[in-house]
Amino acid sequence: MSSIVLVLIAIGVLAAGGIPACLQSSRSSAGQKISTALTIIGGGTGLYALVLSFGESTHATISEPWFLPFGRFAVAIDPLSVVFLALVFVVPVLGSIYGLGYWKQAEHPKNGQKLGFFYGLLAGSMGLVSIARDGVLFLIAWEIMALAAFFAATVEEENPEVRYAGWVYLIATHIGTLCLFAMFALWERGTGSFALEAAVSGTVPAAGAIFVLAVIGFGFKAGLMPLHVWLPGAHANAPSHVSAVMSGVMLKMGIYGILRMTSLLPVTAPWWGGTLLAVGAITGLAGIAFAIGQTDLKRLLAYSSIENIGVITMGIGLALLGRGAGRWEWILLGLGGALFHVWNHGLFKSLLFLNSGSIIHAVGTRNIEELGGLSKKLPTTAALFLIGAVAISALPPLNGFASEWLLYLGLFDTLGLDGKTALGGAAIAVPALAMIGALAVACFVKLFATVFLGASRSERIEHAHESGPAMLFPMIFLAGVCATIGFFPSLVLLPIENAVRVWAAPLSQQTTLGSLVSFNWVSTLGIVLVIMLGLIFTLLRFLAATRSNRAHGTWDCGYARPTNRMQYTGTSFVQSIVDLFFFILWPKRGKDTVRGVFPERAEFKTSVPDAVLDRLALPVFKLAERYAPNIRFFQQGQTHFYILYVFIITIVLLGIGAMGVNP
Amino acid sequence: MIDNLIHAALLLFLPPLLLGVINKTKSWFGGRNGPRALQPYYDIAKLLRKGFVLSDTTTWIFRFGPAVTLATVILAGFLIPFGRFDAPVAFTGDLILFAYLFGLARFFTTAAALDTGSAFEGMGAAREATFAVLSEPALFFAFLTLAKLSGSLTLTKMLHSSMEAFSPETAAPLVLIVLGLFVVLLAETCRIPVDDPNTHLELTMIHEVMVLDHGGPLLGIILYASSIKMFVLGAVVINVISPFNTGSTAIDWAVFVSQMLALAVVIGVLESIMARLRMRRVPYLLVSALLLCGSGFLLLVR
Amino acid sequence: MMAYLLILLPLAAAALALAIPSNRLRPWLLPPIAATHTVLLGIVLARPELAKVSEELVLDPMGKVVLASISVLFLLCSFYSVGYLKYRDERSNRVFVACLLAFLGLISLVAWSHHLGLMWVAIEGTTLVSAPLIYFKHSKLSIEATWKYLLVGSVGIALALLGTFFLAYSSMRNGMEATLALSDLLARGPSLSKRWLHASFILLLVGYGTKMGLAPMHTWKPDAYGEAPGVVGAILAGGVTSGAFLALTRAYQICVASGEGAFSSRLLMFMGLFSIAVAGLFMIGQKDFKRMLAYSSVEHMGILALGLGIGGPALFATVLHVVTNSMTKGALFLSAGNIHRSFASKNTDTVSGAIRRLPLSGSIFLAGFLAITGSPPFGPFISEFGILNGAFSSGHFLAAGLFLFFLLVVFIGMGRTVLKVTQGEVPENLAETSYKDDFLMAAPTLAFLLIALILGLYIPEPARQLLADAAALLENRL
Amino acid sequence: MIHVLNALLVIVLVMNLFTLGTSRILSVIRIVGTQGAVIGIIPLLMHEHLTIPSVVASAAAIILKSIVIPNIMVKALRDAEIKREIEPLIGFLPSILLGAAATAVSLLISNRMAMTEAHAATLIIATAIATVFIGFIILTTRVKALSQVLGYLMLENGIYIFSLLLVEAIPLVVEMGMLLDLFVSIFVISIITNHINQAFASMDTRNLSSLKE
Repeated sequence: MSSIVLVLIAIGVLAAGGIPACLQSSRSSAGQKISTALTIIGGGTGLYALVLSFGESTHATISEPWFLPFGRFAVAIDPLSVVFLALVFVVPVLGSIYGLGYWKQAEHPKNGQKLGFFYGLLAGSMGLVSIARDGVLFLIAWEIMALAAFFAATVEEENPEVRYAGWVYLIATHIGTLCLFAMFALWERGTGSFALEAAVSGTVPAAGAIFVLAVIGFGFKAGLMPLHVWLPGAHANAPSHVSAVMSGVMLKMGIYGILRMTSLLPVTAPWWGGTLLAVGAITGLAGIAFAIGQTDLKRLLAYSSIENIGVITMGIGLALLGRGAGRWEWILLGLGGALFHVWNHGLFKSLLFLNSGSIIHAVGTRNIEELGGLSKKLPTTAALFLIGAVAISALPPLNGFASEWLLYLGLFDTLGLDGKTALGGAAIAVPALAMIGALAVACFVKLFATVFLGASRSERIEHAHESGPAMLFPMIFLAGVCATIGFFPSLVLLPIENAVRVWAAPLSQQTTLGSLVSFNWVSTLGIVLVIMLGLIFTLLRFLAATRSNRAHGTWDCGYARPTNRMQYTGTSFVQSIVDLFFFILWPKRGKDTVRGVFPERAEFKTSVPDAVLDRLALPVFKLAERYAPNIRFFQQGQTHFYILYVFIITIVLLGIGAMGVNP
Repeated sequence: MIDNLIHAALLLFLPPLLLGVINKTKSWFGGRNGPRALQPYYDIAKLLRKGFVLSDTTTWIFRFGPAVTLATVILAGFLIPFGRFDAPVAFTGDLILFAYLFGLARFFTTAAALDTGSAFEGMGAAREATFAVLSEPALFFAFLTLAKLSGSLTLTKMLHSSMEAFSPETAAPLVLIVLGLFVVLLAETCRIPVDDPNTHLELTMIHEVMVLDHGGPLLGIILYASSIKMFVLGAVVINVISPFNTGSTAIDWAVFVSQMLALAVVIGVLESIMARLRMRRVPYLLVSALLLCGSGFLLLVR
Repeated sequence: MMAYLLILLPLAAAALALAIPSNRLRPWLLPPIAATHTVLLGIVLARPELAKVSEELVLDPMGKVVLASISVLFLLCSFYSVGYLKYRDERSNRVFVACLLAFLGLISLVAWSHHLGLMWVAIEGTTLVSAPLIYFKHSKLSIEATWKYLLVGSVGIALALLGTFFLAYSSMRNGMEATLALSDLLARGPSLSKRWLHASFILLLVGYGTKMGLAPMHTWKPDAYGEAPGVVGAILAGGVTSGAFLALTRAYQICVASGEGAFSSRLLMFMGLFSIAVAGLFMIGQKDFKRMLAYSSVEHMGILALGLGIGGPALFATVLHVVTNSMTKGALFLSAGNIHRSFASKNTDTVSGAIRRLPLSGSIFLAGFLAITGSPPFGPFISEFGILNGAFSSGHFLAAGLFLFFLLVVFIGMGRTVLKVTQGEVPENLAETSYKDDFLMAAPTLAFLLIALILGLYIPEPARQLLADAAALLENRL
Repeated sequence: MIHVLNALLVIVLVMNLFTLGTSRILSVIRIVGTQGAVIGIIPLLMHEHLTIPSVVASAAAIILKSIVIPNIMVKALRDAEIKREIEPLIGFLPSILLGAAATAVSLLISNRMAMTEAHAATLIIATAIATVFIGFIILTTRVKALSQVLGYLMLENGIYIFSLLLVEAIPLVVEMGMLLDLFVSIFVISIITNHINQAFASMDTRNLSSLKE
């Protein structure tokens, strides 16, 4: 059986995954188990099919006329799809397993089945998106994905906050979809069909417009600034394994869309790449800056997703520049880095979201300022979270570093080293990336330390408990993969490189990623680092064993009665950084009301709302809502006026008509 | 091979001496006799002989921090060429690894500091994290400039060829990034005017306040690690400006060591004649370092 | 023969309904008649030779499409009405049933007639028989709604009559007799007097536009749809409007035939975009979800007009939109009716959590919203996207852009209301009502949604052929 | 012949203005009825050789418009126990002027639009358009339900006048259908007005404005 058929089967199984649970009683956990089993089967089949597709010389394709007036049923797997399908077949499966412990059907009789159904639909539709080769089919799959995500994320719609988040998401995704309508319409106009195949004639009319519409339309889903407005709320309010899938995979569908369209559009104007590079850098910086300001565990993670999308977009921008300038290295390093980061982010961000699920499950709040010292209660979760945090901060020796490293090399290469043509401006992205890196470190130190380290800031964590195996296994798995890829990046280079070659088909050259970057050194040094750590730790252990040791309270610098509440909070930890970036963040600050020698009880509030949503979009909507109803005056209930309208419009139309005719 | 061994030996054993030299210089400036130059070695040895005193708030992260710091700085040390001699480990893109190793160290030192749950250590960690946000880009601007000059992406080549590529039009960029790098060095190693290593309870400290709760062997490791860090970053600065290449191995090593000591003296002098900046001002200093490196780069590629 | 059956059978049944004494049995007259009508129509569709009785009575592809969708709509609504009338047993449904049946007969006549005068008579007839339907509740408000419906509707339709006469007059060139037979008019196309043709097209646009509910002649619509029972709303929004649109297409055909396509396109696109815009603005912050549906109907009439105006590549989708719209509207109005009954209110201040109280109707209402706003995989997506695509491929970029923007406004305005109705908890202080989703009222609603869904995934070849013929017919390429 | 025709049409025009001028609804009913009768006679004058259908058609029109409908209206008027249109939205004199202006405009238009000399000579097009205009004026300025119905009737009259130009185009069936529609609509409307009168205890349609945004 050819890989494409298998993939279709796998997608079908994933999509139908939730149905068995719906047929069971609303409290039976059996249905949920069956659904998970189905999901596992689907994922397994899919992965097997992907492996199969490597063997196939030509890209497996199905293209049949179907029962709709437009388009065809055209699907195909090429290496580019494979990269994204891999995520689709892994993350949702793990999430579903996680759900067994996190969202027990028995505990959620009201919405468990609904969640299961739309979760499966979401997974399946994402699979279809990444193999669709026809505009109409793509749109259908795309919108099913968007709506399934909406319903899966708003299962707890009895909560107004969730409803609001869902509403914002719905508007955002709809704007995106409308842009895609326009884009595919233009594409059809330019190429004469909806088929997503490279334009036969060398040029596509209005390619620029198509590109812009694609960036906006897909950007809404991917979460490019300032189109990210829906992202934090939706991710924060969705069940955590849904957040994991949305952030880990669904955002990447936006990236996929941009890549697919750019690969199809023949000639790329030089400004395309520049735009994406700039947008990516801005998205990355702003995203991580906003993340630092958050106190809501999942909102923070959501913003950091925006940052990573920014990094990925920078890679795409570099690759486009490479296509413009005909520089294979830039394409290879830029897009290679981007795709590699797509995978890595999919892995460690899912890990972190699942992790946050365990935390919420244990303490029942998303507000990190109420937490602290959790690692004593949840040691395993803490260790896994640490791995995720180090990985997402792009620190060696984990996978985040490997992908950003490629991107760095590509950007450095735009300097025009050893005599090749240079592209000075692009290199400015390097320090930007460095700053993103430093901010990420600060951000995740804040998160990790505030949640897991120090002493508890509220009694919430008294009854906190470690998660069960169903929830731990997926996290351990993800952490393991992160580490493996981090230490041995060369393992995964091949599929990525194939994808790059497909994307930039005409420019593809012999040079391979392996020849451009020496990942062996990274592996070696990573191992050396671990060994050194081992040595130092054994040394410490030896010292500890041979000395007389004492335990003691944290030194209070002589202050008599320190309390846990006196710890440095996450907010105060990042206050100086937030002040540094006030021009992007516009933080809300209350006045500090400490007055006089013996001050009264004083309080001070500060928070970082979303600049675009809360300070730009919302006011605009408010205005529209206030002034749009004024038009209602015309529907004032007097029949006389209604008849007058009929009369007037007749006259007006006669006028318009007369304009056309020449007597 | 032999050079690599010397490299390792210097990396592992020389750094504390720099601290000693700095202190010696400062006390000499202060008209005091001061501790002997080898004092830091004794301090570290003494600390390693003590027992552990651990806060019961802390977890394994608290002990992990110093270990990671030490491991990373040593690893970083092997990526940097000393004098005209190539680094033991050199490969395309090692500069990024070099920078990110320090990032890794920062991650765990700050985490360890926050692990104590003490407000003071929190402050220190916060400042460390904040200043890095400015010093990292500065460092990368410098790297960009050097890469452009040398046309290579390995630290060894980049740092060596800076002088070979010296010419009237590269002079200005070089001067700018050297200044920038020097500020970064001071900030990263917590010297005046950014930080004052002598005091421990001043709430305006960065590094020293982060390690407030580390004692005994852990403190020893931290002391050792930070001296190595200074040595490594110092080596970077020295390499950028050092034109010497006599050809004879022995002389060149001697030259390198003397240059490092000279750098220590310079730092000592600076610390004696300058006052520490107000904490609010430090960002300005770092921003200016960023601008120095940035403009250096722009001058070059314009 | 078939023609007369399709037209007269329902009319006869209407007379019978007036005769039947029992208020409880009478509604059961509806389903069999409707079913027969559908079956007969099926036969006509299957056997083309039946589709032409005389020059005046022809069921051309366009008529087939419209009548087919109306027949299905009516069939499902007839089941629903049985349930509804059982629920509202206290009122006499004599007139109601009779008018429903009469409506079916008259609308069939509209579809068949190729004589513009005859067609006008039939359409005016549908106006008159639907008035009592709106008036069914006999409340003060329903009186007011009916009055506005009648007055505005009659004035509009009168203008349509004037337009029809103008058309006839325009054909009185070089000694030829005036005519209103469609075939003659099409044949004489080029020789028609431009001036009178323009005037008549405008009057027809305004007149039949009033029946369709194009802004600004839509003013009766929210009142009528708001006060009428949900099933009547479905029939008006899905049936009457389609009939009026059919009439408009005749005028369009004639314009095209006389080489004045550009003229009619300009006006149609203007009216279409204007209607979509007005509908969108009125939907923002609309608290009454039945009035909101009325505005949605205005919007979709606008879309039809726009599609017709764009012409060429958009025509197929426009014809398809007639069908998809009426099916989706059926689902929306019927589910809205159920929610209205169950909450005894149609105001979002008091209605929320419909999905919790009426799982089926609530979900259908939500899904119907997604469908009508053009989300795949529902039918309206295909048609709306097709129209948009046509706008782009025929180079009407400005129109396309505005269309997209207004669609967004509509989505936001409508979504706010629909989500308020469907999501959330049911207010505690809300009185329990006797209504629960029962088979007769829930099943047809679901059926509508399923049809809308199927149309988005699978359009069988004969249907596609029929639509294509209709599209070709509109440009007289058949 | 044509002079008689024009004379009749002039009478129609005068009647239009008169309806605008009077406030007594009863007299308006009468005028509109008479107008219907006059218009009904015209086809008999226009055609030298009378065909059965045309005779039947005009007979039906005359009966309906000058007898049946006026009676329905008068009955409704009695039930409503109102005599006058008290405060129209636009005063009587202004509306007369408006009507006159409308008539003038329609005369101008018709001369430009007429297609054959014969038609240009007659006042048919002018009268038709003018009557339609004035129907609109009444519909939009009078507040009593009944007055609005009368406005609608005048509208119909105007259209009917225009149809005199193209008898051939309209088969008897259609003509009858149109008259039937007219009858039914007036019938239904009068029922509604009756209900309005009962429900609101007045014919003032300004009370019917509770349905609005």
